[in-house]
Amino acid sequence: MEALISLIVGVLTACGVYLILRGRTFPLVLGLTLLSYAVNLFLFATGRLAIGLPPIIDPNLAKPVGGYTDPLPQALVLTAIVIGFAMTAFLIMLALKARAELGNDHVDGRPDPGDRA
Amino acid sequence: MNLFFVILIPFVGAGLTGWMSRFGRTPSAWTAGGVTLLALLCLMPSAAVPFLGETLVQRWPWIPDIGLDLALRLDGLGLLFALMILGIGLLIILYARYYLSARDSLSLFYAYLLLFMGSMLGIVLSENLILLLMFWELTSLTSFLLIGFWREREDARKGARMALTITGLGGLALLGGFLLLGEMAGSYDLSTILASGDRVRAHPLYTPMLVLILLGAFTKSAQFPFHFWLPHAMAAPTPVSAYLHSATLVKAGVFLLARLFPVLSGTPEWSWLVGGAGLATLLVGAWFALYKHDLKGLLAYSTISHLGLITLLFGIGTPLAAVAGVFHIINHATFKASLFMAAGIIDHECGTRDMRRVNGLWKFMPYTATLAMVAAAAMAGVPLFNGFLSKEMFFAETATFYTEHDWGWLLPLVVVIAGMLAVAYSLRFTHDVFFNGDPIDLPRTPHEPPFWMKAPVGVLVAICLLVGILPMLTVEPILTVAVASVLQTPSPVHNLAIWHGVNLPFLMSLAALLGGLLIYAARRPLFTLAAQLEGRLDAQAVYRWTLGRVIAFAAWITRHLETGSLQRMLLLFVLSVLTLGVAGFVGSGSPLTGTRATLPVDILGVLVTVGILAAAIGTLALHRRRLTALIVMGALGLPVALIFVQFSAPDLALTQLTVEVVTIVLLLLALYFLPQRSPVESSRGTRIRDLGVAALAGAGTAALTWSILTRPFASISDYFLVNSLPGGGGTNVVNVILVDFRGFDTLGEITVLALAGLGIYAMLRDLRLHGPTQDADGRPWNWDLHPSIMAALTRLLLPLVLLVSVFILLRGHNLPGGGFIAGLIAAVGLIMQYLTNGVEWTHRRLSDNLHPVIGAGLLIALLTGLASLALGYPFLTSAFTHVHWPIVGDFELASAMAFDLGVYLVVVGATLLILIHLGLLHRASHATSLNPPEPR
Amino acid sequence: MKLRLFPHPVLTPLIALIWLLLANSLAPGQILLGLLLGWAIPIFTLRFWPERIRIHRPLTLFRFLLLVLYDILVANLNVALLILRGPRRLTPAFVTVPLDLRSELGISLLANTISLTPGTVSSWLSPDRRSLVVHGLHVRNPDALAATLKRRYEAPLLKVFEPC
Amino acid sequence: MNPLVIAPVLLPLLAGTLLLLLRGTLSLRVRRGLNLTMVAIQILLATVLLMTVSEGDILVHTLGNWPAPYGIVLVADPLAAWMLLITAILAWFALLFAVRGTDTGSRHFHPLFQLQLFGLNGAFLTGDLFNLFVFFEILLLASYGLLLHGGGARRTRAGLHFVALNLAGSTLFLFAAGTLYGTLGTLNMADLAVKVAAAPPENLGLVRAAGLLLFGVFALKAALIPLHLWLPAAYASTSAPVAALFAIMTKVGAYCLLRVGTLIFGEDAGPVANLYSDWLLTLALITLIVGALGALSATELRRQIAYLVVVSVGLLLTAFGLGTPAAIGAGLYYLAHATFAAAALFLLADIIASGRGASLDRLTPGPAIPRAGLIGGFFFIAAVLIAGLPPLSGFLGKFLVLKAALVDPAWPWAMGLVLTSGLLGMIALTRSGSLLFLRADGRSGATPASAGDLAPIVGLLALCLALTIWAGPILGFAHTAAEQALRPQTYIQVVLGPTTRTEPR
Amino acid sequence: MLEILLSALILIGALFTFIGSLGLARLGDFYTRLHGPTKATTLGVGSLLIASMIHFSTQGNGASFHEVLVTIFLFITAPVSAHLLSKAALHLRVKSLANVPPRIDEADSGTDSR
Amino acid sequence: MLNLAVTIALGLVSAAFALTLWRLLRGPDQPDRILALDTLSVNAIALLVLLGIHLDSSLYFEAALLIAMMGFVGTVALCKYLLRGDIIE
Ligand code: NA
Ligand code: NA
Repeated sequence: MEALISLIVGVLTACGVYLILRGRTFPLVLGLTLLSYAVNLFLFATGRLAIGLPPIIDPNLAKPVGGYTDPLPQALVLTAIVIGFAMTAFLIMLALKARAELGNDHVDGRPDPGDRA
Repeated sequence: MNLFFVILIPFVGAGLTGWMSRFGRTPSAWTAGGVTLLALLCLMPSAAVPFLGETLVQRWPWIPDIGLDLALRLDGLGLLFALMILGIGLLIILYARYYLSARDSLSLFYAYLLLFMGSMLGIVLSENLILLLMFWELTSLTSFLLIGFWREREDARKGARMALTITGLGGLALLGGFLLLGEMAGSYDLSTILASGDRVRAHPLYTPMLVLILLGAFTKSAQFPFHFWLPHAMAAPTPVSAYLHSATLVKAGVFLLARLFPVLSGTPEWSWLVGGAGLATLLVGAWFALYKHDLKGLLAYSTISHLGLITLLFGIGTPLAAVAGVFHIINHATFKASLFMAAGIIDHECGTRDMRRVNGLWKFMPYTATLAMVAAAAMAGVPLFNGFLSKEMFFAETATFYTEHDWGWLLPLVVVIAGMLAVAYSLRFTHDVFFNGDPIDLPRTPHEPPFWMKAPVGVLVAICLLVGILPMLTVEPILTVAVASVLQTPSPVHNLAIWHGVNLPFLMSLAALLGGLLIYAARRPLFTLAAQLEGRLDAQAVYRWTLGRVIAFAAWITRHLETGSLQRMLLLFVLSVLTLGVAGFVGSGSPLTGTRATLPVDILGVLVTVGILAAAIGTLALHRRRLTALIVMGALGLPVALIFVQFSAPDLALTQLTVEVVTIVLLLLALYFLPQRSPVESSRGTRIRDLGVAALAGAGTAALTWSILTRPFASISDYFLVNSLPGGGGTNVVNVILVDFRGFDTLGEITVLALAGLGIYAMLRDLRLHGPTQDADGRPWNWDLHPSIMAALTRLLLPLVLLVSVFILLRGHNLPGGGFIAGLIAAVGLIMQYLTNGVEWTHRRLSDNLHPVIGAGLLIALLTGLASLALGYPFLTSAFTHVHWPIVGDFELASAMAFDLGVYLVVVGATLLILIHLGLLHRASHATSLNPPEPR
Repeated sequence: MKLRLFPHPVLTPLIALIWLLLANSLAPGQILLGLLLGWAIPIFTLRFWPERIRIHRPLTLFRFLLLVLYDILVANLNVALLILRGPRRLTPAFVTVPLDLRSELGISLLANTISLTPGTVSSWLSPDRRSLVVHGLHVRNPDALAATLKRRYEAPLLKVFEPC
Repeated sequence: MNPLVIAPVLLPLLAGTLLLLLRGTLSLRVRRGLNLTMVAIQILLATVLLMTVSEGDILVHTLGNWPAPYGIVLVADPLAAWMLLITAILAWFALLFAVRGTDTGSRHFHPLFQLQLFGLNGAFLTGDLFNLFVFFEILLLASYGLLLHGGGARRTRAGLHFVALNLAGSTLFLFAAGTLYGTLGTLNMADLAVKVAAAPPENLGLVRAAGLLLFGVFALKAALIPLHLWLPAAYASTSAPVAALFAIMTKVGAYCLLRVGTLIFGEDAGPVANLYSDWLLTLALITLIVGALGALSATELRRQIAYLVVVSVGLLLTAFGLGTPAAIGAGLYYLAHATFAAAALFLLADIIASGRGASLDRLTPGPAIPRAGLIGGFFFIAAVLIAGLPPLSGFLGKFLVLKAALVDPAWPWAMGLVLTSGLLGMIALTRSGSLLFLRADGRSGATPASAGDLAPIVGLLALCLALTIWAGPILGFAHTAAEQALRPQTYIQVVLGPTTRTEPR
Repeated sequence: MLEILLSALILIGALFTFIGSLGLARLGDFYTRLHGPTKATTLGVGSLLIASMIHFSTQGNGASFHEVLVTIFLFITAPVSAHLLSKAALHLRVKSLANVPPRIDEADSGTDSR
Repeated sequence: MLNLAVTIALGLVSAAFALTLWRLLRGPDQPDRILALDTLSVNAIALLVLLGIHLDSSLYFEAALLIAMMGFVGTVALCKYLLRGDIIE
């Protein structure tokens, strides 16, 4: 499973990086979204993978400390997701503002060269 | 502490003079003069000290840690210079009062002059090397102001900038040199440094240090090849030239040579560098001086030449040469100051300084002419004038040099040639201006200037004469103490007599005089030759070229670096990160794979992998069709949530699912205003490159993940698992971490969310965007604003959604859920109403002012934390208790729940604020908005 | 005023019930909380309900619901078979069903019922809301289908929601 | 538990929240007054905190009463207190300038301003790596809001670039922090320091990689080459008070490089000791020269100043990269100077631009600025400051760094590049100064800058003067802070030491 | 007995889910594909949820009926989704095997107010 | 037996998931993709329920509930976009 998770993180990163290198605001947003998926999964995985051990304490069952998965990365990912959402929202708004003020959706506000393909 | 006052008074006086401007020109002049006199008076109590063979040091601690004190010293050299600076300064102030026209701001001029004077005094009186350097740079800055005083003139601005650039360059080199010197000597105090000459000269870094310091000295003293700034500085008002280029600015460089003479001199490097530069400058200056048609240009090059002479003397390095050097400093100051002033008078009276037009002034201003001719004679080294004495000592030193070195005979030969040139240009100054026929086409008719304008010239010329005739009575005492402080030993025996008999130096002087006469007589062919040579070997051209290249290079490199392309920046970022990460990992020799056992692959694992890869790669492949890409990307959230579920993170799954849909709504709102397709802009090569970089980045993160996941692990989390219930009062450890163990993170996180809301709201104010009236294929939008089947049923769902939201909020502390997820669910429920019923309909039922909700949420969360602070516990300390009520039973009350409520409110408020205001964008952009009809 | 305080007598117990479903518990505390929410949520959400829902014949409604459940079961089997048989044998068609129902909720419920049951999806409602276009997966006789839909679903809904 | 440690964080948050809630209730005047007062109190708090820790004491606030490394801690050491004070003072002057009108250019200026301070102060005080990330996001998001304050095409483009790059930076931060957590199992920086030093050899690769990834994050914030490219446009196109406040933004990155570089990857970090030094020194020196070339080629005053900020970053990080107490002390002294001087110049540039009519701050001949003499005088002083010319604080800072550099083998490089960049900067400023003030033709007809407009500038310049005059004691403090940072044992002991819980729960 | 019931429900549910998606993948035009998921999945997930309900109710931790909620939700929303999708497809004139009534085209090509 | 049933069911639902995914990528029209996305949520609910039974944990119920809710909102928003472009108007 670890290999699959690594693969997932890698592919998400690669797709995200490729998209942020495109010159338009919308792919940029998509790319950053993919990157935040990648990093959230990565951050989550740093607590290692465990199946069926959610960190919900059962007061009736005296499970050992190892009986739960690591809760901290989950809390971190939660925070990261929220922050990522806020940032994405802001970036989207900014993309619209750029569209309004620069007249096109190129990240540098370059005039539209038209669809060459 | 009188030395401090000597320096401080001109600085304070500068302000005072500026302030005096409101009372007119004369009061300004009086103030400036008074200030200078005051400084001179302040110096007087200590003036005797050098004559007793002592050095006065006054110290005021400043930054003792690094040996930088406000330490001043007064020795013979300092006294000599201070007297020259103040004395000639006084004359300049008087002269300038009459020289500057009514249009010029005299008080500003005096203020700059006094600032400069103070800086100059600082140089010569500094005991601390760094302090000296500070004043050194201050002279560069203030001279910039003075040279550029006539700011409306282009040549003045350029001249000032050039002077500042060259002397600034030197100043920076000097900083480097001083730093090294200070390290070598172990102190920045001159007293220590002057005593550690042997140590310094033996130091391995002696040569670089020497070069750096000499760069400073040479640029300031306009030594070849840095001499070219000086003629351009002639654009300054003549009093400035008279001051800066006689006794002060350019003398700072030779002062430095004199100051550090005991430490730096006595090595071949010193001789070659200083002597070589001096000799070249002597010759080059004299050569160009002869051919300048501008009177001040002639004087400027002659100044360069004389500075070269002094430098050469220090380069020769014998004690007697030092005596000659110091002596010539004095002499040059007097005759050159008077010559500049005379030139100023001529300029003032004739309206031009062009010697081809200025002729025969003898008839118009005989007194001025007499004074000028005396000074010119001193410059030429004619006997009975002071210049003769020092020049003869100079010839004597070169002659001595000849006896001690192979090829030494060259030196006397060259200096005699330079001497001839000096005589020739002095002669030209005299003959071409005051005789040589009648003036040609002068703008004004010249006559004698006001008395007080001539008076300073007269004083200086008198000094030239007195020194020239009675050296032992006039200059000898101060020269002796000055030389003593230059050499740090008592002055060598020297004889300042006018007549030493017929010896080699006398013959050299004679040769120079006669040769000069001959050259001047045969000047015509030489002028032609010079005109042909002009433009070659032009250091100024080199400077301009260099500066131009530097600026062009700067522009080139900046243009290529800062292209303003975000893609470039991001590419550089990714590449930098890759470099850093790879360098970090590879440099360590750690294995990629650790020893931890891995989990077996199961069907769900394969499924989510396939799902995520398909969605991610699909998004990439389809990214140009934006809506399609968005839909495909929308499929990412599910498998990711499944991963979270599978690997024991229910809270994350819930969060992921809600955030995902809000993000999609957000992207859809934005997409409406954007093109529906991305054009292909980058070339095939660029795309392949980007794919390569992306693949590398992906490989990097995959390797990182793999490397971590396969390593054994111990973390601080056990503490959370143990303390969550007893200490935090909740069984959902993730939630307890969020609201308690790391509640501060959460406080920050909701602040981020609130900020996003506020920021977006703030940005919307002036935003005008026009949404398309048809879709990407040119089809008009559907008539049905709010399909009624959808509308009717989603209204039914609202209570259900809110109920779920409350449920998730309340259970969060013990089971998956919490304020954030609950807030998002509520927000989604409300957004659904906007989606299906429209803004207008919804706003009639729900306020759109969400700021209070956000503010209240933040405040609740903050107050929860502050409450504990008020009770004497750290911020955000939680408390919980179990309450037992009849019927209801046992339930828990926790402060963390209040905190979570704050989170909930911020999330609802901010999410709605963002989405609604984005949704309203279209309406805001149309003055006459389409009023969607109200569904019945 | 009374209306504001207890805005909906049906909704309150319904919400309380759903709360208990959610909480998966019948503890007294949960019942109380459920009732509390059942009281509070309608106060906030009632503004979003455009019309009072009046149910005139609860028994007919109940029978209708059973019928629909039965139809859903059958429909699923049918559709499953159709899908397994493959696309070639299908004769899809759009069928227009004229509507007697007038209320928005009634029409919506009819449309949903049609979508949930035998091989049909409500595809389009005319702007005047007088006819509903239904897509059938495998339609042999369009008129018969329209008639069946009207008889089987619209009639009971008319009785329950628009008895006049 | 010391409330003094957390007060600089809570006060701006409270103020920001109140300003948000009372937006509609209070008049603009009152809100301005409230904001200014709050910042003034922050200056006071920071001063008191600085006095308290000036002997090298370290104060800790264990948030939620959970001991480190489990809970989040705020740590006030001399370094943090120094940053807090600089920030608060800078903010006050920037705000003083803003309340003269620019604050009405956009909604929510005042809450955003306070929340920006919340983010900055939190970043300086936090002792937890992930919490640092959170504060980064706060201060960035607030700065995005402020950056775009007022609108305009250039500003929007610069903002978009700034946001996009920083989002990429945030992603990187999470990767780095996650790697450290996944390897060492902790997030508290003191605990990380302990665990890094004890890391087994097979984990060194991950630790080093994470450390250098963090370096990348901070380098982006600090505008270290080649990650400096966002800065010129961002600083040059935002409104003056925001640009002035931004003078501290690059310093956040520099601070983090210093903090993490000395605490986690410092002398005691065993095999990863001094992980940052070489990278930092090399890149900082290149940054110096690239910044200077940029300043030389700039065609607008504000862009030139922005590049001079890059130069100052280069010098600052050169000092940090040298890594000796003397060098870091010099750097901390220079940091204060560079912040105030850049802020003064940005404010001044605004006045110049508005005084030149249509020519704005373009470095082309244009009409004369009203009160050119006075403003030119200020410009002259500010230019002397930023170019590092004697006798003011800029020179002292440069001198101190160079002096400290002499013990490093790379000293010829350091000296050569520092001096060259100084020369280029001087040439650049001379060109622009002489263009703007000496080569003016005609009058622009703009209203002259009032005393109130100039007051913040005078204040900032006076601060630099004060830095010059009292360089002795200030440098003494800076050395204390530097030595404290370089000997993190005390920090670690205080943070991780015997539980500091107020009482058992 | 219970286990047989459960297993049957689970298998029926999974089978219908599968068939629904099969229809989505196999059928010839959008409108016919729409029938697959919206019907087969309601029953499929319905069966699974009933199975889950029975399973957790018999685990000894009391009754578990909250799955009903998911079912209710799906039953309300699935037809709405289907209707909207169909409406959108008609609006976009997505290729159809059945003849599209001409009045739909007329109405949908009008301007954007009623 | 239950385990076997669950395993077979997981296989079937996974196959359904894969088929749906194929439709998502294949299209050809936007409604097809949205339909696939909607179906994917339903498949995911099925997977979650099976997983819950498999792991004997009821903690996955909320995730299923949320998928049902959020999937609907997503579908509505996307359809609205196709119909009107402006989804909140
Ligand atoms: Na003449
Ligand atoms: Na809208």
